[in-house]
Amino acid sequence: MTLRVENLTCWRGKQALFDRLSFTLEPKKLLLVEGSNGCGKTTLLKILAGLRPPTSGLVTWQQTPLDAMTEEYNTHLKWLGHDNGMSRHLSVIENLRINANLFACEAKGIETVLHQIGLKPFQDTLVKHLSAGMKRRLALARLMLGHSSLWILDEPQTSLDKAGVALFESLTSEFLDQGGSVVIASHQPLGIAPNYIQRLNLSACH
Amino acid sequence: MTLRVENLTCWRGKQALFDRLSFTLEPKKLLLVEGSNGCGKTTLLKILAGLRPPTSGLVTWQQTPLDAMTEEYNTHLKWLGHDNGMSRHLSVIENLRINANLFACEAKGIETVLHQIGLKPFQDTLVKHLSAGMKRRLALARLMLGHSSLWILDEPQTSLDKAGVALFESLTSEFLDQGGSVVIASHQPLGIAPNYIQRLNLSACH
Amino acid sequence: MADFSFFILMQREFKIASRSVQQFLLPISFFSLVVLLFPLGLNPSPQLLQTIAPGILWVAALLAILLSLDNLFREDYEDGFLELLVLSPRPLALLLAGKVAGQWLIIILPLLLIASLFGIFLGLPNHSLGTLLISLLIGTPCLMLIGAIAAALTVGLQQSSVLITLLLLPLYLPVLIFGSSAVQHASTGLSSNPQLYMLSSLLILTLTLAPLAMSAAIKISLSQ
Amino acid sequence: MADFSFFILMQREFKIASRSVQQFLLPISFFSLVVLLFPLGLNPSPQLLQTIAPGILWVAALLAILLSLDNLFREDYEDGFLELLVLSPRPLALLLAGKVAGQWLIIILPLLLIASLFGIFLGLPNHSLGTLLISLLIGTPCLMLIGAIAAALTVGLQQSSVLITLLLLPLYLPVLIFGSSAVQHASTGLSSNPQLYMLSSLLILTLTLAPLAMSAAIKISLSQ
Amino acid sequence: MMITHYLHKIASPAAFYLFCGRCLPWLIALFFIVLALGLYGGLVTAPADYQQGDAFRIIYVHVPAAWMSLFIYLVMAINAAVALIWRIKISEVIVVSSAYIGASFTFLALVTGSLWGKPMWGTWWTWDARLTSELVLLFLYFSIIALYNAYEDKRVASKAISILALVGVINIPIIHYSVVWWNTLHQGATVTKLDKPSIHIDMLIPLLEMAFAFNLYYLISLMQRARNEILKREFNSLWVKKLCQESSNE
Ligand code: HEM
Ligand SMILES: Nc1ncnc2c1ncn2[C@@H]1O[C@H](COP(=O)(O)OP(=O)(O)OP(=O)(O)O)[C@@H](O)[C@H]1O
Ligand SMILES: Nc1ncnc2c1ncn2[C@@H]1O[C@H](COP(=O)(O)OP(=O)(O)OP(=O)(O)O)[C@@H](O)[C@H]1O
Ligand SMILES: [Mg+2]
Ligand SMILES: [Mg+2]
Repeated sequence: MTLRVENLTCWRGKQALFDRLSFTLEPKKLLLVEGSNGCGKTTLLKILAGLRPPTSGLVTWQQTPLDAMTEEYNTHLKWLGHDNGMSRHLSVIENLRINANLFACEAKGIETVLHQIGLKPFQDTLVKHLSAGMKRRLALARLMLGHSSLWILDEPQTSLDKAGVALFESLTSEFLDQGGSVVIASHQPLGIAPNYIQRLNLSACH
Repeated sequence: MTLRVENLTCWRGKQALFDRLSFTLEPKKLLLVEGSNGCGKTTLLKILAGLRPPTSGLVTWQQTPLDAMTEEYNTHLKWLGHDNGMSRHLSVIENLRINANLFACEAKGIETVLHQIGLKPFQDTLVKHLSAGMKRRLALARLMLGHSSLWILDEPQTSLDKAGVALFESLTSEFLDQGGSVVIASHQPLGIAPNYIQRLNLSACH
Repeated sequence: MADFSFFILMQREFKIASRSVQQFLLPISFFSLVVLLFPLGLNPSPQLLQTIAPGILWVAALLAILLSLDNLFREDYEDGFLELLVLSPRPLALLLAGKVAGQWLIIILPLLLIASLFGIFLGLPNHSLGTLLISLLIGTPCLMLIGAIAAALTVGLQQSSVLITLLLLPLYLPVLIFGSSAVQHASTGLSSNPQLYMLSSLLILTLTLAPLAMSAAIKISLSQ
Repeated sequence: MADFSFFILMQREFKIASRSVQQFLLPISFFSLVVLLFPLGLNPSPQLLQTIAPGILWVAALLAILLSLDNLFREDYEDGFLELLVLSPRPLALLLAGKVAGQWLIIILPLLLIASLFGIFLGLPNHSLGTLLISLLIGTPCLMLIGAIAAALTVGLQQSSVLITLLLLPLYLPVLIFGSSAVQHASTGLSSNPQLYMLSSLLILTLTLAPLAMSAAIKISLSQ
Repeated sequence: MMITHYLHKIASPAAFYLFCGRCLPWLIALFFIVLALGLYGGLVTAPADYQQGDAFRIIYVHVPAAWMSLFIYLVMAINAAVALIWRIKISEVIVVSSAYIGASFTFLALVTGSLWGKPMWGTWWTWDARLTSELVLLFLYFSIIALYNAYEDKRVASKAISILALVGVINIPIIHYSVVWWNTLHQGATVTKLDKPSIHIDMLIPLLEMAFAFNLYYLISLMQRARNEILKREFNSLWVKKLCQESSNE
């Protein structure tokens, strides 16, 4: 269950975002991607998730290159981008049900997840009627559905209140404990035991 | 230049977000609106900006109720919402020019503002090609154009890197020094001298 | 796992549609708009109206579907749901096919109802009404599927609606020509079977190829 | 301060449009689609075609404008720009009027060109071609302005494109009737002045009232 | 200033609610009396038409319904203006409540008209100006109802439909004068000609009675709908709570 990156290079327009980047992410490790605005964190995360092809270089998961096993890789992966991926016109619980279906998880976990994330009283509210932070909580709920071994999260703490951030951190710690790997791009301090954390500063590549 | 709120009540659906809220915001003061996700911060800010009518209660600016002097009030106000208000299909500098026109500020300030905010090298990039944090920086640039006496900002630090947050804080301090008033809704710690700050905890109203 | 995938997004479309009756009003409202504009804009004699009725009905159906395509993937793109689809372990082609099928089912029933109603009002002879319905039933899935490819290719682009129209103009012509000439033949008493066969073979072709094309197009659109 | 306001958003529309040639293609492409579909869908005789040409051209122009309305305020709503407009010290009605005027200018020139081209193709007599252009020149601003009210009322709602069509179906009727009957009268040799006068008075009415209605509608839509 | 102040006072939701409550029984009684008179006059005493025989009697439903469809729209538009300019809550409520009733009358006019058209013109439907524009009026009512339902917040919704109702007013003269401007199959003004109605007095009186009855019906159902709507909107105000208490005490 190792994510390995070799000589990854990405150009956007006429400028290299990162050049010959290599690292390995073992289970029980969290890769914290840091760097100033616009240095390429989101781009890197998308490449790691297989959403974008890199300009050159290789990403492998358990020794297999990503593009050779997309659907297999997807069973292990949970992704959280800048956007939440929830339909405005569906209710909280409907969104979660569809997500459970989409990622082939058992639907019975949904109730407990809703409870944990603090959206139980809002389970029948349409997503467009949620506040910014409640939407982000809902997106986090996706991570807790079913099993996975790799989380890739882009600024997960956005809009969350203090309780929300604490909840997120405890979830992540638990996931790491159980042998998961996590990639996070973030500007905010992360309350997770330092022995899990492996840092990558993208600004340094320039 | 005083913003006064009297007995403000707001219902969303069948639930009161806040009930008979009253406060006064003097110049050189920053009102930090806090509270858990979904407690009504954004709603309060929209009411203060005159974007929504309250269910009942009164907001006055210099003793005049808001709905009696919208355009006059707008000359004093700068608003930054969850969204940035920048067109995806225009470049950074074009967006700023339009904003300067819209709020009747001199266009010559734009160059310096761009420099200060760190987007000078990207002035001809289309906004859709900016990263999340760069977009937020651009939205902040709006505040620096022209003169105003009241800023209403909804989670301004979203997506900003550390340098961005520091920049924002120094801007705000400077604005306060010059006699401005600020309303901020935020979950993040705010590095501004405590003697400016006046707190409002919305969760407490429930 | 694949067997169930088709129904996930189909069910989702139904859920979203059931939120507002308006979704079901789309074909009715746009179709009525186009069909009503003609008698009013042309001020024609009943006879003239009867002659051009098949064409009007088919063009109106085509435009109604075209209109719905512009929004097919837009919201899903903007709220990040398309990324989730691509990252789901289920086959993307099937998921998307389910979505399009759902949209089609939502549109088709009201469309058929209103088309037959207007058919009667416009003075279409009774025996060609059946042909109208059958040709719409075979032709509209083609229109939806071909349109969905164009929508997938242009998702996230500025001015996607223009691009869609441009892309589709040549692709839609065969369907329109076979469809409306089927109805015309029927109303002049000729057999409309040749046209209906052609439509059916077009349908089979698009049914097999469109889902694959769509999924490739979505992946490309997202990777920029 | 008010004097300059009108041009701010107008200029912005031009800037955005100049980013991609496609913006100018919108009216042409959709208009051509509709106008081409008819001869193909109807399979009519040249004579028949000539009779229905005014109606087809007017309906196509109407639909092309309708199509562009769906996106008139959508992006501005989604990226928060509409909030800025409402909060600007300049008069909202003038700002919005400028935006609509910009859109109209972008659309109208290619539309007039292509309409006269198609008018010739469809066999419209030369003397009625002028009436067609004049009626479009007076009628399309009405359509844009009335449509902009509908777009402003539905901004931010689910299924806004359906709602817009539904709202505009009754509102566009008068313009269409006067516009196409002006061309029809001209091509049968009658005077089309009465219709053109009616259109002009409709234009004056909408020019004075629509900006106010639009700005009220935008404020209402944003306040929910 | 005085006038608007006064308006605000009598148009307060509570006062309006109570006022309607008191009027309703009387109005209902009056409605049944006038309806009975009109029906008797129309179906029994009026002579059969020398051309159309008894088929013409559908006039007693068709014409009042068609008039109502236009009249209700005007009421709506006026209230829409009042609601937008003076922000009077009752007017907002009247606009919404009228839309449903107006749509029903328009539908009735269309159905009775086409029932009448079959024996008269030999067809259920033709695309002439009056028929089409009446159909378009139906769509106008539909669009107002659809827009109202699309908004979550009903106070915002009423403002939105007020704007739409005002914009739609241009259609009313077009429907009314369509028979003048275009030569159509449909009857020109028969009753509403001011100088000398071209209709027999025995036919005319029941027609006017029916028209009055239809107006009463509109008023009654408007009041009932408005009362419901007011209760829904003011559910957390003091007077509604008091009302609930009183009714539960009884
Ligand atoms: C679907 C078919 C029809 C529709 C939509 C329709 C619609 C209308 C409308 C809207 C009016 C009110 C006009 C106004 O007050 O400005 C009206 C009035 C009237 N209609 Fe019809 N009509 C239909 C069929 C017929 C038929 C078949 C007849 C009989 C030949 C008829 C006879 C009349 C008469 C006598 C009036 C009263 C005219 C007046 O004095 O104002 N209608 N109709
Ligand atoms: N458009 C809407 N329609 C109905 N209810 C809404 C709407 N937007 C928000 N709400 C509700 O209003 C409440 C307050 O929302 P608001 O956005 O003001 O919260 P907030 O304090 O800004 O939260 P956050 O910290 O998450 O941004 C929430 O309970 C939400 O469910
Ligand atoms: N769609 C795009 N097309 C072209 N260039 C882009 C696009 N999106 C981003 N870029 C460019 O790529 C660079 C990296 O963007 P990216 O979104 O990866 O930054 P980031 O590190 O996530 O920044 P942030 O902290 O602000 O989210 C930026 O310089 C940006 O200008
Ligand atoms: Mg980023
Ligand atoms: Mg908020």
